[in-house]
Amino acid sequence: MSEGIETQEESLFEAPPMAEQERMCEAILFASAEPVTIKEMNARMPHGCDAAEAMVHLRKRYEGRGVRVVKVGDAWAMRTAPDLGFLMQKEMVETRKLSRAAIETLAIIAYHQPVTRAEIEEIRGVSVSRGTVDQLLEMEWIRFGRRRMTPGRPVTFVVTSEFLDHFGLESARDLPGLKELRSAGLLENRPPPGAMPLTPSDEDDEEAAEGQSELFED
Amino acid sequence: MSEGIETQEESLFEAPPMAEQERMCEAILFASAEPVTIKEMNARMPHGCDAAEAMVHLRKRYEGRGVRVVKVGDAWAMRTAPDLGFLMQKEMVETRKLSRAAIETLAIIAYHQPVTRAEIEEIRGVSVSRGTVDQLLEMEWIRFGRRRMTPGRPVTFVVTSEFLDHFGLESARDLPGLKELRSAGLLENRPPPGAMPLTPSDEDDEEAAEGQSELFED
Amino acid sequence: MSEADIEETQQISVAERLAAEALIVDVDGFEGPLDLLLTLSRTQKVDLRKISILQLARQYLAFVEKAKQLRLELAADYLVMAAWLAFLKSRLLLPPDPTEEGPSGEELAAHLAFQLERLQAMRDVAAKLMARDRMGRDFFVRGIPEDVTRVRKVTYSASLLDLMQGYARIRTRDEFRPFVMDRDSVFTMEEALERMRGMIGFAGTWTDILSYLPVGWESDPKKRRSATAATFAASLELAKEGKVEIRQAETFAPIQVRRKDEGYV
Repeated sequence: MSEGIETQEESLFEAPPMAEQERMCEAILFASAEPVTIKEMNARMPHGCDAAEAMVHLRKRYEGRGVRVVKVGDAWAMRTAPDLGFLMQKEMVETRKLSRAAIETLAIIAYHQPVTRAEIEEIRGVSVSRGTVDQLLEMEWIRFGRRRMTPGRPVTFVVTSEFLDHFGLESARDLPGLKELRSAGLLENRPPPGAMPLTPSDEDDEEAAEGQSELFED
Repeated sequence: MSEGIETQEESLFEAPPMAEQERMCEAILFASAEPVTIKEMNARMPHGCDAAEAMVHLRKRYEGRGVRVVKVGDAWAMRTAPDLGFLMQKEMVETRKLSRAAIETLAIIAYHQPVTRAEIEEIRGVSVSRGTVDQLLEMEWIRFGRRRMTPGRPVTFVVTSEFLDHFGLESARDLPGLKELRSAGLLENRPPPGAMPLTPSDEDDEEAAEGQSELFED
Repeated sequence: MSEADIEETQQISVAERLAAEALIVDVDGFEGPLDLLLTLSRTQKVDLRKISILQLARQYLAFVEKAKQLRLELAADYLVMAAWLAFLKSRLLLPPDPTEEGPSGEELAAHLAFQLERLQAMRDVAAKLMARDRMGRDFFVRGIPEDVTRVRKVTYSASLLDLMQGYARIRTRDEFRPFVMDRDSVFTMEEALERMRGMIGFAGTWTDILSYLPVGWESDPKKRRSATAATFAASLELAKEGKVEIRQAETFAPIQVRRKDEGYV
């Protein structure tokens, strides 16, 4: 029944012309500091509009301009062209200096996601301090992913769309050097043969215990 | 690096092409938190640039777009086109549960209609706030019925056809009686054992019981 | 020390020794044994895939040995790694023992090489990532984000079930009404106490408490029971307060009260 009404509405009110829809997307993206999804745009635009198509036109229009239309995950945003950064000294924000541990941890999460704490530790060869993970979580560059369906059900970490936005990435697939790492087999999870000193077995046990107590609570 | 800037200042190099200057103005205006004067733009742009001329081009470029270049005092800013202001509204439809007082009042009206406010209060045992009745009137679930031909000629309330529509009822008579409510498990709240049984004489002073006596047959 | 080790030590050039000493001084700067191994591996100046793990193990052990000479406290995991590398070294040097279980020396060495290569790769991409154009440094967001007015439209909803439950709630409340109605035939202790306080001053002699029952409560058994209980409880309360004396000749005999005079003990 509701479908019938919708069809009626579509035929009664024609969607605005594409040029007009493009203007609308432009205004919405321009006004928002946060990336906006196609779904949100469609919800705000008049009935029958196709924000996805309008965005194709808009993106083309802004090619080579001082402001660019960029894709961030499944959302869109307007950002100044990176080659003009030198003009923006006034707007520059001093980003908190990340420690070497935090930078490495971030990179490992980005390239290996979803990844458990134990896996990060195996790759770095040292235990990951709570503060490092907390800092990245606080910056909203990483978040918790799904629990790994292995004994102990450890939590995993993944990068966020804020991370993509900050580093100007359309998706995690566009991470620099990702393909090369993959073809070199460096993103595989190779179990160490026998007892290696750098396997965080203690951590594993701890996590397993945590996970189990959770299971019992259920 | 500082040498490079000095050389530029000495204008040994030509100013960037006008198209490039336009891009710069565009990026500056976009990223600035406040309107920017021509003087400020010139100060930020490479030596030899003419922000005033670049702004003429930029303004023309944005004519008719979803974003406009506007003059604010003696400074410039970018704003969304005024005709698209409606897109800057995000409608959030929030569905809330009707309050307990409103549901009870509505139920009494439905079961006892036409009913006066005094009668509703007597049945609920508490006074009925004006807001509750107004809310139900506004939702068009109740309306005024005929005045009661008793001293003071109080107004009565009845339920509307919108009410019946919403609850999928053909008439108020279709509302289930107490017996059905009980068999449906909706009257689980039995008086605690040991409570004195209701004697007919005790109920005499309860006016409202009369009209609904058929609901009490067990 | 074996002959091979001595030979090895002698082979280390002056520059390498200086570098190794710098490493020791800076031992706190390392992020664990793997990080140290990676740094040591740079002295081999080869592709990490072609690295000599045997040589690396010797370098590491030499490093730990030197740290001991300098009486530097090494964290436990550095020592665990040293012990493991010594074991690995012996496995790599000795011909494989067919009775030995577990992975071969080559397998262990290959995995360590993989770990080093992977850590190096992660460091490289981390550097690439941080060198990217970054928001707030190279590109910028809209300086004046426009306020999106959130128009809140509230719709209220209720289901038939809500309605019926609401009604049931009210009707159920009615069924509790006996509690209130019932007070007609209940004489409370407070009422009895008030009544007796007013009358006890005149009770100079022993009087049956039943004579204190209020008018109209003597005939109806339900009312009489309630009034009797309340009056008895009130008498006990007055006795406790020292206002009256109370007595009963024998079980089920009438209970009598008498005013207690001030100063009379």
